[in-house]
Amino acid sequence: MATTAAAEKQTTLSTMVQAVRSALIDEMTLDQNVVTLGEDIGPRGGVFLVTEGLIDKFGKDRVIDTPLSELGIIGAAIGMAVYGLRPVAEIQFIDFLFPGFDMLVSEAAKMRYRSAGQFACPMVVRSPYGGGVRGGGYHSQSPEAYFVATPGLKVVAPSNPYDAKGLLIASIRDDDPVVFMEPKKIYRFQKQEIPNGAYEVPIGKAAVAREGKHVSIITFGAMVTLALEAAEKMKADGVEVEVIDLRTLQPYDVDAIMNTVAKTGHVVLLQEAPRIGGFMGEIAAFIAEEAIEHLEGPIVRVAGWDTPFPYALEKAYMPNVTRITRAIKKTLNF
Amino acid sequence: MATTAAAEKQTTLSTMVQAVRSALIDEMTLDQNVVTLGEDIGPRGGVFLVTEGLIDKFGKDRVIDTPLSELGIIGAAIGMAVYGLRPVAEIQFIDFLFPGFDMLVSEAAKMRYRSAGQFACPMVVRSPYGGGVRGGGYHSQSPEAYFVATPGLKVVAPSNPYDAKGLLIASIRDDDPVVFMEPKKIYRFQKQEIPNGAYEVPIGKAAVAREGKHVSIITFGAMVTLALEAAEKMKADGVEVEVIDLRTLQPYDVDAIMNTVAKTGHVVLLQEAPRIGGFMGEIAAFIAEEAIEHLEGPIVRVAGWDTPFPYALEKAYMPNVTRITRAIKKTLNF
Amino acid sequence: MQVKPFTDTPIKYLEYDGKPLSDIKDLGLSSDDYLRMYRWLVFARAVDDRCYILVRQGRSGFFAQIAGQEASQIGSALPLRQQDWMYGDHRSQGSLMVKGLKASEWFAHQLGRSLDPSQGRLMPHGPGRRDLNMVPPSSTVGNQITEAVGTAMAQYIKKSDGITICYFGDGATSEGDFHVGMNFAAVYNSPVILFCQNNQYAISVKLEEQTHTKTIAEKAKAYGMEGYLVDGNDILAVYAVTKHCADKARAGRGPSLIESYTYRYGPHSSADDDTRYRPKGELEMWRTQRDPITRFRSFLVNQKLWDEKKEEALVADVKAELAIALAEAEASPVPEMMTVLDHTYAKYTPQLEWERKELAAELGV
Amino acid sequence: MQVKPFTDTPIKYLEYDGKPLSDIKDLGLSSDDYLRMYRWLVFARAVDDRCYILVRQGRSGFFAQIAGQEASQIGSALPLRQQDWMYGDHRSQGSLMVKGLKASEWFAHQLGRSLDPSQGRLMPHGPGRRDLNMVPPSSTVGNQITEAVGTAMAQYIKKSDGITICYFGDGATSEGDFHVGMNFAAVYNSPVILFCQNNQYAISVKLEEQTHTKTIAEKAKAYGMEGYLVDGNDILAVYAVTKHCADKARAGRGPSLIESYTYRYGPHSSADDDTRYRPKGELEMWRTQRDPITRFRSFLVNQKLWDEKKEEALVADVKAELAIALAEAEASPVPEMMTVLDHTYAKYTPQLEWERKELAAELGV
Ligand SMILES: Cc1ncc(C[n+]2csc(CCOP(=O)(O)OP(=O)(O)O)c2C)c(N)n1
Ligand SMILES: Cc1ncc(C[n+]2csc(CCOP(=O)(O)OP(=O)(O)O)c2C)c(N)n1
Ligand SMILES: [Mg+2]
Ligand SMILES: [Mg+2]
Repeated sequence: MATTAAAEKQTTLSTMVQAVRSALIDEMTLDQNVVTLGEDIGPRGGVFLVTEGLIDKFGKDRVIDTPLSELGIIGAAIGMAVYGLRPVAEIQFIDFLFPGFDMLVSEAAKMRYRSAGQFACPMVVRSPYGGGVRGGGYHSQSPEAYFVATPGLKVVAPSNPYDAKGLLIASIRDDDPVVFMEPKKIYRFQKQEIPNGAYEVPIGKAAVAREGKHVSIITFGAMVTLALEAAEKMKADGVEVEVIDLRTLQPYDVDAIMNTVAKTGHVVLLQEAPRIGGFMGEIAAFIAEEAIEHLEGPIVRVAGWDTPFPYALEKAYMPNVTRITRAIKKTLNF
Repeated sequence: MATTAAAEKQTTLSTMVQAVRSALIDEMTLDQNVVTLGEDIGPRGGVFLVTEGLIDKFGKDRVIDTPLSELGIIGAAIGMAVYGLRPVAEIQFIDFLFPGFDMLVSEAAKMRYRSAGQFACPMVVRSPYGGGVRGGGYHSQSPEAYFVATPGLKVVAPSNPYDAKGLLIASIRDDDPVVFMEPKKIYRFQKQEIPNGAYEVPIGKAAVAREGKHVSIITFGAMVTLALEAAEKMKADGVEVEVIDLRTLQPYDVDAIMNTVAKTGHVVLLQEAPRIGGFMGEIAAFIAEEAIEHLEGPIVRVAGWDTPFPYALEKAYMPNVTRITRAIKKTLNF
Repeated sequence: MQVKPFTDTPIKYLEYDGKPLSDIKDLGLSSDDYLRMYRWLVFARAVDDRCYILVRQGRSGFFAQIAGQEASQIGSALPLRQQDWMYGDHRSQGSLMVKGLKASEWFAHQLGRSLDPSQGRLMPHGPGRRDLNMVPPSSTVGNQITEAVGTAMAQYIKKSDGITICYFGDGATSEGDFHVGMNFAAVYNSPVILFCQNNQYAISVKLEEQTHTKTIAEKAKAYGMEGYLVDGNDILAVYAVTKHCADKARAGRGPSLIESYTYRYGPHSSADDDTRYRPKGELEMWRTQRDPITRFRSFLVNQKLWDEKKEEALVADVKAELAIALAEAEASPVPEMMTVLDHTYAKYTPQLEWERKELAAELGV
Repeated sequence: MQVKPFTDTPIKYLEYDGKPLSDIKDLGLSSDDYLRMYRWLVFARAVDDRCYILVRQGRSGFFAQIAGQEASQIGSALPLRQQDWMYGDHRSQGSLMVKGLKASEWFAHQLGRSLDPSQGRLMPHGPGRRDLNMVPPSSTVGNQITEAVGTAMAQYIKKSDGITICYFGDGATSEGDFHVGMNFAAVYNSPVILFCQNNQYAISVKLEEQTHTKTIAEKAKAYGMEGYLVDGNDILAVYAVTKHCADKARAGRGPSLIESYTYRYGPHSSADDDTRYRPKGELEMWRTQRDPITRFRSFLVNQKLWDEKKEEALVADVKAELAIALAEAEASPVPEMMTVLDHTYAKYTPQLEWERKELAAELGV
C-alpha cells in the first residue's frame, strides 16, 4: 500500500511517531474542531515527542497541556466532544489510563446509546501500549481486552507508519469514541514512505501482511513484525504462513478472518497481553462458532503469560519466535 | 449439597442475601482481622440489607461506613490488607466499581507480584451484579470480563445461597484479592437450607448443576437458573442438557470443562454480558485449543447484545430460554 | 445587597417567614417574575407528587424526589440562557424542566415510553435534549463534573458566550471527579458553575461522615476558586447567587462553586427506607419551618401579590396541565423491541448486524 | 520555635547560608545527630550520582534522580520509628534508605538483580521490604495515597502505636487519589502524614499550570486538615515539621499534609530532556544558592562541627562504602527465567501450571 501511494503522490520517509504527528497536523489544519490534550504535550512535545512543535503551530487553546489527571483528560474530552469538538486525548502510557477508565466505559462508550442518538462522543484516546522496551509492569501493558469488551468503543492498533497515519485520521473523523493503541516498541523501528496530506485507512478492515496457505497467524500491532519473523523461519521447514494484521480490534473484520481460516484451516492467535480473558479469546470463539467446519487443528493462542508484566525477565515473558513456531507445530501436527 | 449438609448439621432456611450476611457474621466472629467497609453499610445495612445489623454486632471500627468514593473504598482496603487485615469491601453496585478500577487492577492484582511475594492483598471486593431488575444501564452490568483479564485477581460468582456462603468464606480466607460477584436478580429468588457456622465451598471448582448427555451449557451466577429452565424445556424434545455452574471464573475449572465437553461434544456458553470480548470467549478458546477433538458441533455463545444495557427494553436484551434453545439447536443440528 | 464568596452563614434574601431581609430591588425582578418563580415551585412539587404515585402504582420502576429542593433547582436554572449547557444529576428534574424539558417528556421518561427523549434507555433520573444543550447523566455519581468542565473549556475555545452549569450532590464531592473537575475549571478559568445541592445526606451518610469540613463551599479554597454558600430553600437567594456566578463566567471571570444548603423530604429514592437513618423530628422541622414553597408564598403575600383565590386557581391550573402531560406520556408507545440495538455506534457494526438478525428471529419479526 | 500550619512562607530553621534562624535547641538534636544527618545527605547524593552513571553506561534502564531533594527526603524519614509504615513514590529512595533499605539493594534494584527485594519485578523507582514496613509503589502516580491511608486506618483499628507516612509529588495532587486519600484520612482521623515533595514540576508541567493555588499546603483546608508548608531544602525544618506531625498522629490527633518546597536538579528521569521546559538560569540559582547539602554543611561549620579534613574523610568513606555495595549488587545474579511466573498468586493456578510447562519447554530447561 505504502509504495503504490508513494507512486501516486509526494511522500515523506517517516517513523510511526512521525506518521502519528503528521496525522495530527493534517487533521488539525483541515478541521478547526480538532484539539488535542494531555500531559506534557505542550512545550515538552509529549514524552515520545509525538506532539513536538504542535503548540507553536496551533496554540495553547488547541494543544492543551493538562494537570496530572487521566480522569480529567478523558472527562474533559468527553465534554468537548458532546459540545461538537473532536478532541484527541493523549494518555502518556496506556497503563495510566485506568484513573480515567470509568469515564471511558461509563460515559464515552454509552453517551450515544443513553441519549438515543442525540449526543455523540467523536473523540480519540491515543496512547502508547505494549512491551519490549524495558518498561516494567506499568509501562508495557496491552489492555485491549478491556476496551473490546465495552460496547460503544472502537479499538484500533496500527502495525506500521502508513497505517498509523491513515487509521488515526479515520479515527479522528469517526463519529464514535476510538481507543487508538500505538505500539511503542516499533515507534521508531521502521521508516516508510507515507503520503503528505490527509488520507484514511478504513476502520474495521484487516490487512493480509503475508500470504500463505498452510497456517494463519492472526494478530495486530507490534506482534505483526514478530509474526512475519516466525513466518520466515517456518518457510525453511516448507510451511507457508499467512499473517493477518487485524488493525481494528473492535469492530473486527469477520470476512478477513473467515477467508484466512477457510484458506488454511489452521489458526494461531498472537497477542502480547496475558492469555486468559485476552482479546484473542474473542477471535477463537468467533471461529469456533462460525468457521469450525474449516478447522483442521486446534486454535492455538500465543500470548504473554498470566502474570503482571515483569521487568528484568521481560524476555522470558513476551511472545517470541520459538513460542510461535511451537504453536504452529501444535496446530499442524494435530 | 445443601440437603446433605442439612442432614449433617443444624441449618437455616436462607435467601442469598441472608447467606452472604451469615458468611460475614461467621467470619468476622472467627477472625478479628476481618473488617468490612463500603457506602451505607452501617446503620442503613447496605442498600440490599446484606450488612443489616452488623454495625451493632461488630462496631464501627469493623463495619465502616465510607464517604462516597469507590477509589477510597478499594484503596483503603488494599492498605488494610497489606497491613494484615482481611477487608471485605462492598461496592454498592458493580457498575460503580470503575472509579476504583485502577486500584483493583494496578494495585491489588499486582502487589504480590511486584513485591516478589513480600506483600499480599487478602481482600474481597463483593458487589451485586447483573440484570433483570429494571436497573437500566448502570445497575445491571456484568463486567466479569475485565476482572478475568487481570492476572492477580480471582473472580467468583455464586448461583445459590449455599454456594454464596461457602464461596464468600473461602474468598475471605483466600490470600489473594477476590472479586465476589453477587447475582442481585436472585438475591431473594430462592431459599435454601444452609449450615449455621462457617464452611467453605472451594474456589476453582465448578459444579454440575444438572446431568445430561447431549449438550453442555457452561455458565455461572444468575444464568444457571435460566440454563436449568432451558434444559427442562429441551427435555420435551428428548434432548438431555448438562448444565455446568463454573462458580469460579478465575481460575476456572479446566477439568470440569474437559469432562463435560468429552461427554456431550456440544457446547453452549451462556453469559449475561455482551458477547464480544466477553468472558465466555475465554472458555471457547480453551475448548478450541484443548478439546477440539471432542467437538461435534460449533461452540455457540448466548449472551447479552453488544450494546450498553438498556432500561425499557431489558426483556429484548437479556438472554432468555428461546435464545438458549435456538443455540442448542444450532450446535446439535450442525 | 452584594453577593460574596465564603460567607460564614448561607446567603439569604428572605426570612423563613418570607420577609425580605434586604433591598431585593437590585435583583431586577418584576412582580411577574416572582409569580413565574412561584408557579415553577408549585409545578415542580406537583410533578414530584405525581411521579411518587406512579411508582406506588407500579407504573414506574424508580424515582428520586426533589421535594424540598425546588428553590435550589428552579432558582439556579432561571438565570440561564438558551445557549447555556446544563449537566444534571439523578435529582435535578426541577432544573431540567426550567431549561425546557416538558413535563410530558419527564413522565414518559418515568414510564419508559418513546416520548422520553432518551427513549427509555436510562433509569428515570434525567433524560437529555440536544436542542436544549442538556446532557443526560449516567447513574455514576460525579461523572458529569469533568464533562461539564470540558464543555465549558470548549465554549471558551470556541469563543461562545454560553456557559455551563453542573449539578451534583454533597456526596459527589467525595469522588475524584469533583476534585479533578474543580482543578481543571480553575486552571483553565472555564465558564462553568459547579452547583452542589447539599441536602445533607448521601443516601444514609450524613455530611459530617462524608467530609471533615463544615461547608462544601470552603472546599473551593483548595482550587483558588470562589465558593458561595447559599440558603437553598430561599429561591431569591439562589437566583441572585447563580445569576452573579453566571454573569461572572460570561464575563470571562471564571468558574464558581455554589453550595446550596437544602434538605430532601423523600427517601433517597423509591428504593430507599429513610426511617433507618433519619433522626426523628428532623424531617418535620424542615417540612414545617423551612419549606421553600411556603416561604416564597409568604413573601408573595407579604408583597400583596398573592391570596387564597390565586392559590386555588394555580393549583387547579397546574393539576390540569399535568393531567394532559401524563396522558400524552401514556399515549406514547413503549419503544419497539428491535430498537434495543440502535445508537450503540453511529452505524451498525457487522457484529451488531448479525445480532439484529438473531434478535429478529428470536422475536419472530 | 513552634511549628504552625498554613504559614504564608515556608517554615525555616536555617538561613540559606546555614545560620540558625531561631533557637534550634528545642529540636533536641545532639551534635552526633547533626553529623548523622549530614552523612545521610552526602550518602544520598553519592548514590544518586552513582546511579546516574549506571544509566549512562547502559547498565541500568531507568533512573529518577533525587538530587536537590535530599533534605526533604532524609529530614522527613529520620523522625520515623521501626513500627511506622512508609509508602514511597518514584522519587523517594533517600527516605527508603533512611528507613533501612541498603544501598546494595538499591543498586540491585537499579540493575534488576536478585538482591533487589522486589527481584527485578519493578522499573527501578522503589522496591519494598516487608520487614521494614515499606510498601513498593506502582508507577501509577498517586495510587499509594489511599493505600497509605488504609494502612493508617488499620493501625488505628489495631490500636498500634505506629503511624504511616506517604510520599508523593506536586503533580500527584491533581489525581483523584490525593482528594480521596485526604478526605478519608480526615474523616477517620487516621495517623498518617501525607508528605508532598513539591519540586515545582511534574515532568514539564509547572505548578502554576498544575493548580490554581499558590501552595499545596493550603489544599488541606478543603478537608478540615492541617497543612504545613516547609522549606524542603532545610533539613532541620523538614525534620522539625515531620516530627511534629508524627507526634501528633501518634497521640491520636490525626493526619497532616506537609508541603516540602524543593527543586529537582536532574531531568524528570533518565528518559527526559529537561532543557525543553526549564527556564534558563533557574537550575543554576537552585544549585548555587539553595543546595540543601551546602546549606547544612555551612550550618555545621557555623556550629564548629565541620571542616575540610572531615569533609574529605566523609567523602572517601562514603565512596568506599558504595563501591562495596555496588559490587555486592553486581555479584548477585539476574533472577532465574523460570521465576517470571512466581508470586502471581499465593499458589499456582492450573492455568499457570500449564504455562510453567510451556515456558520450560520453550527455554529447554
Ligand atoms: C459512583 C457511584 N457510587 C455509588 C452510587 C450509588 N448512589 C446513588 S446516589 C448516591 C448518593 C448520592 O448522594 P449525593 O451526591 O449527596 O446526592 P443526593 O442523592 O443526596 O441528591 C449513591 C451512593 C452511584 N450511583 N455511583
Ligand atoms: C497516573 C499516571 N499518569 C502519568 C504518569 C507519567 N508520569 C510519571 S511521573 C509524572 C510526573 C509526576 O510529577 P510529581 O507528582 O510532581 O512527582 P515528581 O516526578 O516531580 O517527583 C508523570 C506524569 C504516571 N506514572 N502515572
Ligand atoms: Mg445529598
Ligand atoms: Mg514534582
